[in-house]
Amino acid sequence: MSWLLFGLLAVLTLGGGLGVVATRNVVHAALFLLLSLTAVAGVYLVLFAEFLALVQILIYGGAIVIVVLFAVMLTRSSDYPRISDNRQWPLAVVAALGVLGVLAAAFMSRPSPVTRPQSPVFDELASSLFTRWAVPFEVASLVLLVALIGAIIIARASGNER
Amino acid sequence: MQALDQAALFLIVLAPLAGSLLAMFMSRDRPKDAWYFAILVAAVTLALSIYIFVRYDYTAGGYQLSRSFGWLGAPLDINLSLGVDGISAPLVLLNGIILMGGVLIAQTIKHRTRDFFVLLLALGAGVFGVFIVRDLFFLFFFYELAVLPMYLLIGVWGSSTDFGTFLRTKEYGAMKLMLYLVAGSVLIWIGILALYLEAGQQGVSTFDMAKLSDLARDGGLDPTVQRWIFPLFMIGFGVLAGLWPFHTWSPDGHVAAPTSVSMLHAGVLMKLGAYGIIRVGMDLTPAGAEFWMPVLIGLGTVNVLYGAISAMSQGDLKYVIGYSSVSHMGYVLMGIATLHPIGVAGAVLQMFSHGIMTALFFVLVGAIYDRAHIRDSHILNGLFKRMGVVSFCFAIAGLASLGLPGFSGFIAEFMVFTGAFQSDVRLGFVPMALLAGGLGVVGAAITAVYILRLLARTFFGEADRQWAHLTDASPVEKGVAGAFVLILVVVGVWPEPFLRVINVSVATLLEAF
Amino acid sequence: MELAWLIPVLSFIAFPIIVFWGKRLPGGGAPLAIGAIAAGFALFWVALLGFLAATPDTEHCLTDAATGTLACNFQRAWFNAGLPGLPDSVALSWGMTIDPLALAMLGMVTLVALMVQIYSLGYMKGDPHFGWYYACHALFAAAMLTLVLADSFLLLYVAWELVGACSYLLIGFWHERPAAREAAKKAFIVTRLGDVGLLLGILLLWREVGSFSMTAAFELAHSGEMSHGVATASSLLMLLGAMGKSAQFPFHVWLPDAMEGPTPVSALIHAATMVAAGVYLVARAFPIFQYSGDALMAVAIVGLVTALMASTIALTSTDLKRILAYSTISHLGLMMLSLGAGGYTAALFHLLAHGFSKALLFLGAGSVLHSTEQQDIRHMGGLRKAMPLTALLFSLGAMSLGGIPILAGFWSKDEVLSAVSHGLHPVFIVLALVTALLSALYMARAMFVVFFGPSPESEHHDHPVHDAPLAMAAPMVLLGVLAAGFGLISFNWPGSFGGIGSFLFYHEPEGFHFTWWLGILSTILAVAAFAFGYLVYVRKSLSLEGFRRSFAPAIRVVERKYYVDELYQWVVDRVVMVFSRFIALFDRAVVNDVLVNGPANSARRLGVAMRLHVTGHVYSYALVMALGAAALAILWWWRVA
Amino acid sequence: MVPLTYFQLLSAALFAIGLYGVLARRSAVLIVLSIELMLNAVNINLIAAASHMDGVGRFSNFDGQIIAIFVITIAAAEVGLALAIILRMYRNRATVDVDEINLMKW
Amino acid sequence: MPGLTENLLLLTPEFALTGLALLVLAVDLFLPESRKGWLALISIVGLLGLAVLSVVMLQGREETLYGGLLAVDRFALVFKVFFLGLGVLIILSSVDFVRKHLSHPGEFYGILLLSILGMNFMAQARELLTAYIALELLSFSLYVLTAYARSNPKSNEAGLKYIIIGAFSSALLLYGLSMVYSSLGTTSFAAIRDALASGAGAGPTLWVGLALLIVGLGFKLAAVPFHMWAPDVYEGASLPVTAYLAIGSKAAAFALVLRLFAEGIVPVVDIWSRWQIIVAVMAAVTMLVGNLVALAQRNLKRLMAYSSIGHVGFLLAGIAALGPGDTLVANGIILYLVGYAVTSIVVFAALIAFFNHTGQEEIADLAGLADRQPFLAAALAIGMFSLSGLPIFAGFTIKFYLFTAVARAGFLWLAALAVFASFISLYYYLQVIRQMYIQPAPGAPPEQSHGHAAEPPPDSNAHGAAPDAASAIPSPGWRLALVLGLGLAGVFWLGVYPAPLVAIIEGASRAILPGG
Repeated sequence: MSWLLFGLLAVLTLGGGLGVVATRNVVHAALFLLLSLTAVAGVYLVLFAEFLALVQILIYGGAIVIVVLFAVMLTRSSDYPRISDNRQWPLAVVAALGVLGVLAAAFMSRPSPVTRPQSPVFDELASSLFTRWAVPFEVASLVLLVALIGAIIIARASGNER
Repeated sequence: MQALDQAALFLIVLAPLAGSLLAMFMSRDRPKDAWYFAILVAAVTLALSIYIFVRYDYTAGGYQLSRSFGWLGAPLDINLSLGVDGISAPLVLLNGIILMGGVLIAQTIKHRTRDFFVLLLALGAGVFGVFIVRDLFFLFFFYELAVLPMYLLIGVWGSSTDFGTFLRTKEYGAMKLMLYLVAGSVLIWIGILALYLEAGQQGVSTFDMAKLSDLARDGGLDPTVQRWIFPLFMIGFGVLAGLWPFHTWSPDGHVAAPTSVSMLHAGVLMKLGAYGIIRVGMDLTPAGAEFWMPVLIGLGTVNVLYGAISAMSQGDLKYVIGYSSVSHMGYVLMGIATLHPIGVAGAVLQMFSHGIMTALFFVLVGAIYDRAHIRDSHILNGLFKRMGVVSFCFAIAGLASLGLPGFSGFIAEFMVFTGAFQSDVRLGFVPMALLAGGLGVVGAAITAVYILRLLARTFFGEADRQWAHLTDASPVEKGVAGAFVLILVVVGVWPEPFLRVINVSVATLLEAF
Repeated sequence: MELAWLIPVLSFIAFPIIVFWGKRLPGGGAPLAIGAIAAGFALFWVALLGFLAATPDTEHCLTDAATGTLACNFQRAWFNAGLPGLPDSVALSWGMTIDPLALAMLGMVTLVALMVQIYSLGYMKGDPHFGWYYACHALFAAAMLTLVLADSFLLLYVAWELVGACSYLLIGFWHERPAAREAAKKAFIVTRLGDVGLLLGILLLWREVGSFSMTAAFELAHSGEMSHGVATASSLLMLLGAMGKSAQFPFHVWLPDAMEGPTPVSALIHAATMVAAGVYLVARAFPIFQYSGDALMAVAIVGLVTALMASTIALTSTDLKRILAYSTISHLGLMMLSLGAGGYTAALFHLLAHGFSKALLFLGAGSVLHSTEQQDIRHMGGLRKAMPLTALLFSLGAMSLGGIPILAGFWSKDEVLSAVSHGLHPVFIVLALVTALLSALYMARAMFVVFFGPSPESEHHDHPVHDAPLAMAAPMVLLGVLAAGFGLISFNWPGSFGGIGSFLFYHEPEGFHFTWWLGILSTILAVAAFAFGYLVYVRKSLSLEGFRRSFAPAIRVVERKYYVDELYQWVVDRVVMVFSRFIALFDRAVVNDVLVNGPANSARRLGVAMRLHVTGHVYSYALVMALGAAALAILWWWRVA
Repeated sequence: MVPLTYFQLLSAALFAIGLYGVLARRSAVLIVLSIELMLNAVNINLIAAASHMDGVGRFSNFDGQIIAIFVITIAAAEVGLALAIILRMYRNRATVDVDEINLMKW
Repeated sequence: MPGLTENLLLLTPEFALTGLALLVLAVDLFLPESRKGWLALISIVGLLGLAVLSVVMLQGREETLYGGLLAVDRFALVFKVFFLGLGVLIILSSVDFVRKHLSHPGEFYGILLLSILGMNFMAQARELLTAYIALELLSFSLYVLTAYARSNPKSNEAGLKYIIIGAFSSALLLYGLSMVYSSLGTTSFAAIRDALASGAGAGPTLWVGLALLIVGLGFKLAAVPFHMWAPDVYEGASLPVTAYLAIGSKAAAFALVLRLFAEGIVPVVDIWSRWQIIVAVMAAVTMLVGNLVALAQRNLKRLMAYSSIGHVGFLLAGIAALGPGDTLVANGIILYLVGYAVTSIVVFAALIAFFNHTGQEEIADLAGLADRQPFLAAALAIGMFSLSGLPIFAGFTIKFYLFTAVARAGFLWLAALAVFASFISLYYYLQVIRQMYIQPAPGAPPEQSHGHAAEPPPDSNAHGAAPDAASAIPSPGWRLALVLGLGLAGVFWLGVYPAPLVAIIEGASRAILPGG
């Protein structure tokens, strides 16, 4: 059962990913991304990480893809379809395969632990996040703050430039 | 006295350095003040250098007036250790004299005068530093400090010359000089690091030259390693000493440099290289030195002949003197390479003598160039009629440079030859040394050829109409040139005050061989 | 006797004083120089008497084993090369040796210098650089006297170079004249070439002996402990120096040109004293030369070749001073020949006799030049009437050198010939006799043409030719007396004086020996030569035209001085300067532009090429990062696995 | 049960796909999307590892998930800022083609 | 279970810094346009206060917080003070620039302050995720600051390139992190060390993970081959930001790398000794590429970018030479960072002053600066000499110290190469000096070479007449002058007597290299 599910989700994840990097249409790419991300959420469920699956759907499937679509709309122009791969794509294939090879070899060189997937309960997760990981958590909030301020300043319509 | 003894060495570096820093804060608009200030500083250093030289007790030998200030502790063990011995004392004096002369001659600098003296004094401080420190780090520190101002001194106040077939701009001269010397210091630096490591292997992690020297003398340094390290010093310092084939920075640098910079450049800066070979190469890696000396003596010989032969066909007065410096530094290298007390002492004396002599040359060439705006010996003629004192002094400098007895150069060169002829006592390269000595003598004869040709062509005879406006040397120039001539003669007639100081330390140095 | 050190020192002191304050001194400083040398001459007598009174027991004096003569040594420390007390250090001293050789030279030099300086008062009168002239003279005298007195090879070399420098300064005294400039330069450079040999010889000796002291070297040679090869090598090298100074073939080219200097200078430096220094050097180092043997042979050959060559050129030269110059070269060659033959006393005797005679001749020539302002003998003639005193004295000198009996040159030349006939292969004596004949011939030619021959019609002197003024005449007279009578000291006179051979000898005191057949033969040759000259140049009863025509090519070779100058010029222009220019070009094109600029430019070009990897495309940055990441991961893994 | 290695290989493959996208695409927006794929690959790896931990440390099995939360946060911020810059770029230069975005090079 | 309040006191400076940043952002809202200068003042006073506070509070404390996530030790303190001081200098030198060339000064200073917070945490982090988040805080700030001059296409482009490559590299880094986590179950430096030492959990996943971490950090350091973004970003960013990038972000990244290596990898000698060579080669390539390519640059910022790549090579050589218990190398790295920062701040302050008045940033534009504004020229020349490693300036001492340390650790060849590379660098530094001192100012009569055959030229000393009023540059404002003065004093001080600083640094090194 889990094998079947995993196989299906893997196909969807990778397929979505390939769609993102292969399609000529940006909107399609965004939709492929959505597909892939959703499949990833499914993978999390297979791994019993329900909370993460939820976060994945909410943030990625919701927020990020919407932002992307907004951006695509805002920058939409007739030349989008024309844009596809650049001249170095064969090298890119080599690099990607190379990295994949290294990673796969590293992963496969070690026997997989024979443990069942397990997952913490929500409150354990939460208390860890706010105690042990309190500092990174707060710093991450500052990162968001910076990104927010930055995005506003940079993207805002110009007018008062000196 | 006691207090001055304690502080003399520190002061002699500090005075020009502080002078340089203070001069930075002087007004740009009052160039005369900067000159007076520089004279004051130079006079102080000259007085100190004379004091140090006189104070050096040649009966006791060794390092004297020593002080040490802690700088960085173990495992680097870098200290500002100061001390003079019989080899450095004359060179300190030389620098005091040349610096004073250079500052005086710089009277003619009208453009950014203050900056000029800032740099010139820094240069002087660097040179003093190299001669008096007893620590590899600081030796290297001051060595680079002496090189650094040269770029701007030449680049800003120098002159560009079009030789028809080729152009030598001051930018080129300055850049080449700087890069060349720093390239040499790359090797030195690597050598210092290697030496530090090797000493560290023996449990003596230090940059202190006294300790390293003791270690080397006790056989603590692996001879094989020394053989690898010495060439680094030989070439690295050799670059500054004008070692063939790493000499071309020197004539081109002279051609571009203003008068007082040329004086310091040929007068003392080139001596740093030879001093470095003695002080660092021979003292700290004796086994390496012994192994490589046949090469050095060969290169020194090439220097002598190559420089002299090149000088023969030069038209520009500064090129003539520049190549002649290359040739004369060859005697220094040759003398060092004899590893014989007389030869090495001769080399040290030659450093002093050549320093004064070549500074004198540049004073005179500068005086001519300031007035005629040309240095081409094929075009200048009959200067004797217009510039009697300049020409007279030039003739004397020329005679001194061709090794005429009665001038210091003779004593030095003769000692170098003597050393070369005897150096087989210690080493197995008799034919080499004999040949070197023999060719060295030939080189002196070639010197006669180009110097006399120059005198005949440029100074004697009737002057063209276009030189009718030339005036003789200014009082300052006369004074400086006269003082230099006097030194040349005094040392040439009575070298003992110098030699007794030099001998004692050379003997100590050569104990390691 | 110890006061002899004052002899050069006085003149040394005079030099800077005249240079710096000459203009303010009375007489432009000339009296100071003359006073110094006069005092030197006086002190010479003091030293001579002191020496004659000395015995081997006297302090500082002992009988030198190598030379067999009494020698007195005085030393003052100069400087130490190397730390005193170490085995390979050397202590150098200002030292003087007073022995017969030194004394003989001392007397000749002080006397001739004094004469010439007095003479110059008249000759150089009104010259703008009068003071400088005397300063140089003072310096020269000092250096020459130091050379003569030196007890170490090093000090000798010092003085040797200094006299060369003075010669340079004095030849180039009238530096406005290009010829004088060139001649001065040539003189210095050519002698300097020889000096290379001298210095090397000295150094080689030092290497063997471990000291620059002459005595030590001689003792080593005398004791036979010196390596034979070193002795030969160093004496040959020193011979080079001597050849340069004494203008021996092939270094003779500078001396004729040196006649561009003021004539008194020629008389002093280029006739009597400095050029004799080479002969003096060989004589001084005689123990080593003799020890070597081969070197002595070389000396003889050099002397003979030079003597022959120079005398032929003298015959064809038309410049009065140059005739004298070649004559000097020739006679110096004879002295060398004599030394080579072992005729030590003869050589030195000839040196002295020639010195006086030649100085006289030059002063006479100077007198002629001074009043006629003419050097070419073809434009002279019949001056006997206008300047009788000069004519008389000049003839005296010429006949003395030509070997007319009773005059000094006759005796000394006979001594030389005698030595040659005893010491060397018969070929040498034959050729020496030829030289003697030629010598008489050219002397006769000069004398007869200038003073006794017909006055050239075309020449009309704008100002009357006059005889020498007193300042010039007096020295000439004194020298004339010596030229005439100096030979008399060679005899064993009754009393304690045993002739010069008992005073100035090598190993064994020599009596006066006169080889009758040689004496007669040479007398015949000399007289015949003068008679021939008289017939040709005065009587014009003989004509040389036929001879000239039939030997035209050979004569042209001689007239062109055997093309030695041309050869030198060719070597300098086509070899030395070309080589020098090549080296200079090499320095710029190869050492600088290729080896220095090359790496610098390559580095810059490498930088320019390398910067292209930053393409500006963000994806290529990412690509390189990805490849780098893969590579790093592989390496990282590989190193630890 | 699906072994950990399979999840890891899935993550590696997704990572490689994202990597390819970054290297090969010309649209800046698509490059940003590809980076998101890579970050997702990271998260798969983290969560898979976290779920398969055999209790090395007390919190160990949580940490992967917590890290993944941070990654998602950062990724979101990244997308936002990157798109803002792209937008500004588009306004100024009317292009999002990275081939044309090379005013500065060498 | 440690709570949120655990040792909260020890993080006071960080909280205060956050507060300061928020204060600046808030005050900005209420300040009229003409009073924005106050923001800089508030920031500077705040930073100085924080520096004092940090020293007073944390002096001598050696603590580990949050189960090994954060360290409060001498090392962190030294870097904290360093970053705070750097912030002061950067803000001081930005004020004029911001007023003239940028809008939104409040946000500019606020983000700058937040980035300092990020740097502080980077120096303190003992765990990969904490380090990563801190690094992202810094990175995001820098992305924003780089793209801050939004109407400038170069600035846009730099921001875009920076964030894309930055995100890409952080993906690589995170993947490495995830691999480390998957093999160890934890991401603290200590755990990595233990795993390497014991072999438990160690394996290819860990090796590759660590390698990818290094890639991510290598990007931050701009080490070859992860350096290509740097020139573009340096060129596109505003000058004060470029300065900040060159000095601050580099120093923070090295602080992180130093702690990661010193605490996580170096103690396991047998593994580290095999990896050293890789880092060493990377260092070698970095110094060569940086210095060689710099030879071909014309833009001053780009030149500084390549130059800083070269310096990273030297610093990486130090990293490669790290050894357990050997504080000399660590000292060398930290000293080098300080010396490099002091020197660079002089160079950049001078460039900012120049740019403020001329708007130029090509090397050729500096022509004749020595006549147009001698003080700036002198400061810039001293900075250049110092960067090239010539004595009496900081550059010489720090290079000598670092290279000696590297050689002593057994990497003589690397030290030799570094010496050689810094020799190459001299050429382009001299080119800058040449422009300022030797080339005539624009408008000044060109100097002719003195031909031998030509007419006698005018007196050689008469050239370079006083520049006309148009080309003269007024002296820098008091803020920049203050920065320059402080920087120059530092440059000389470090060049002549660095011993006190070395003593402080020694303490920092001991904190991360136990047993030293």
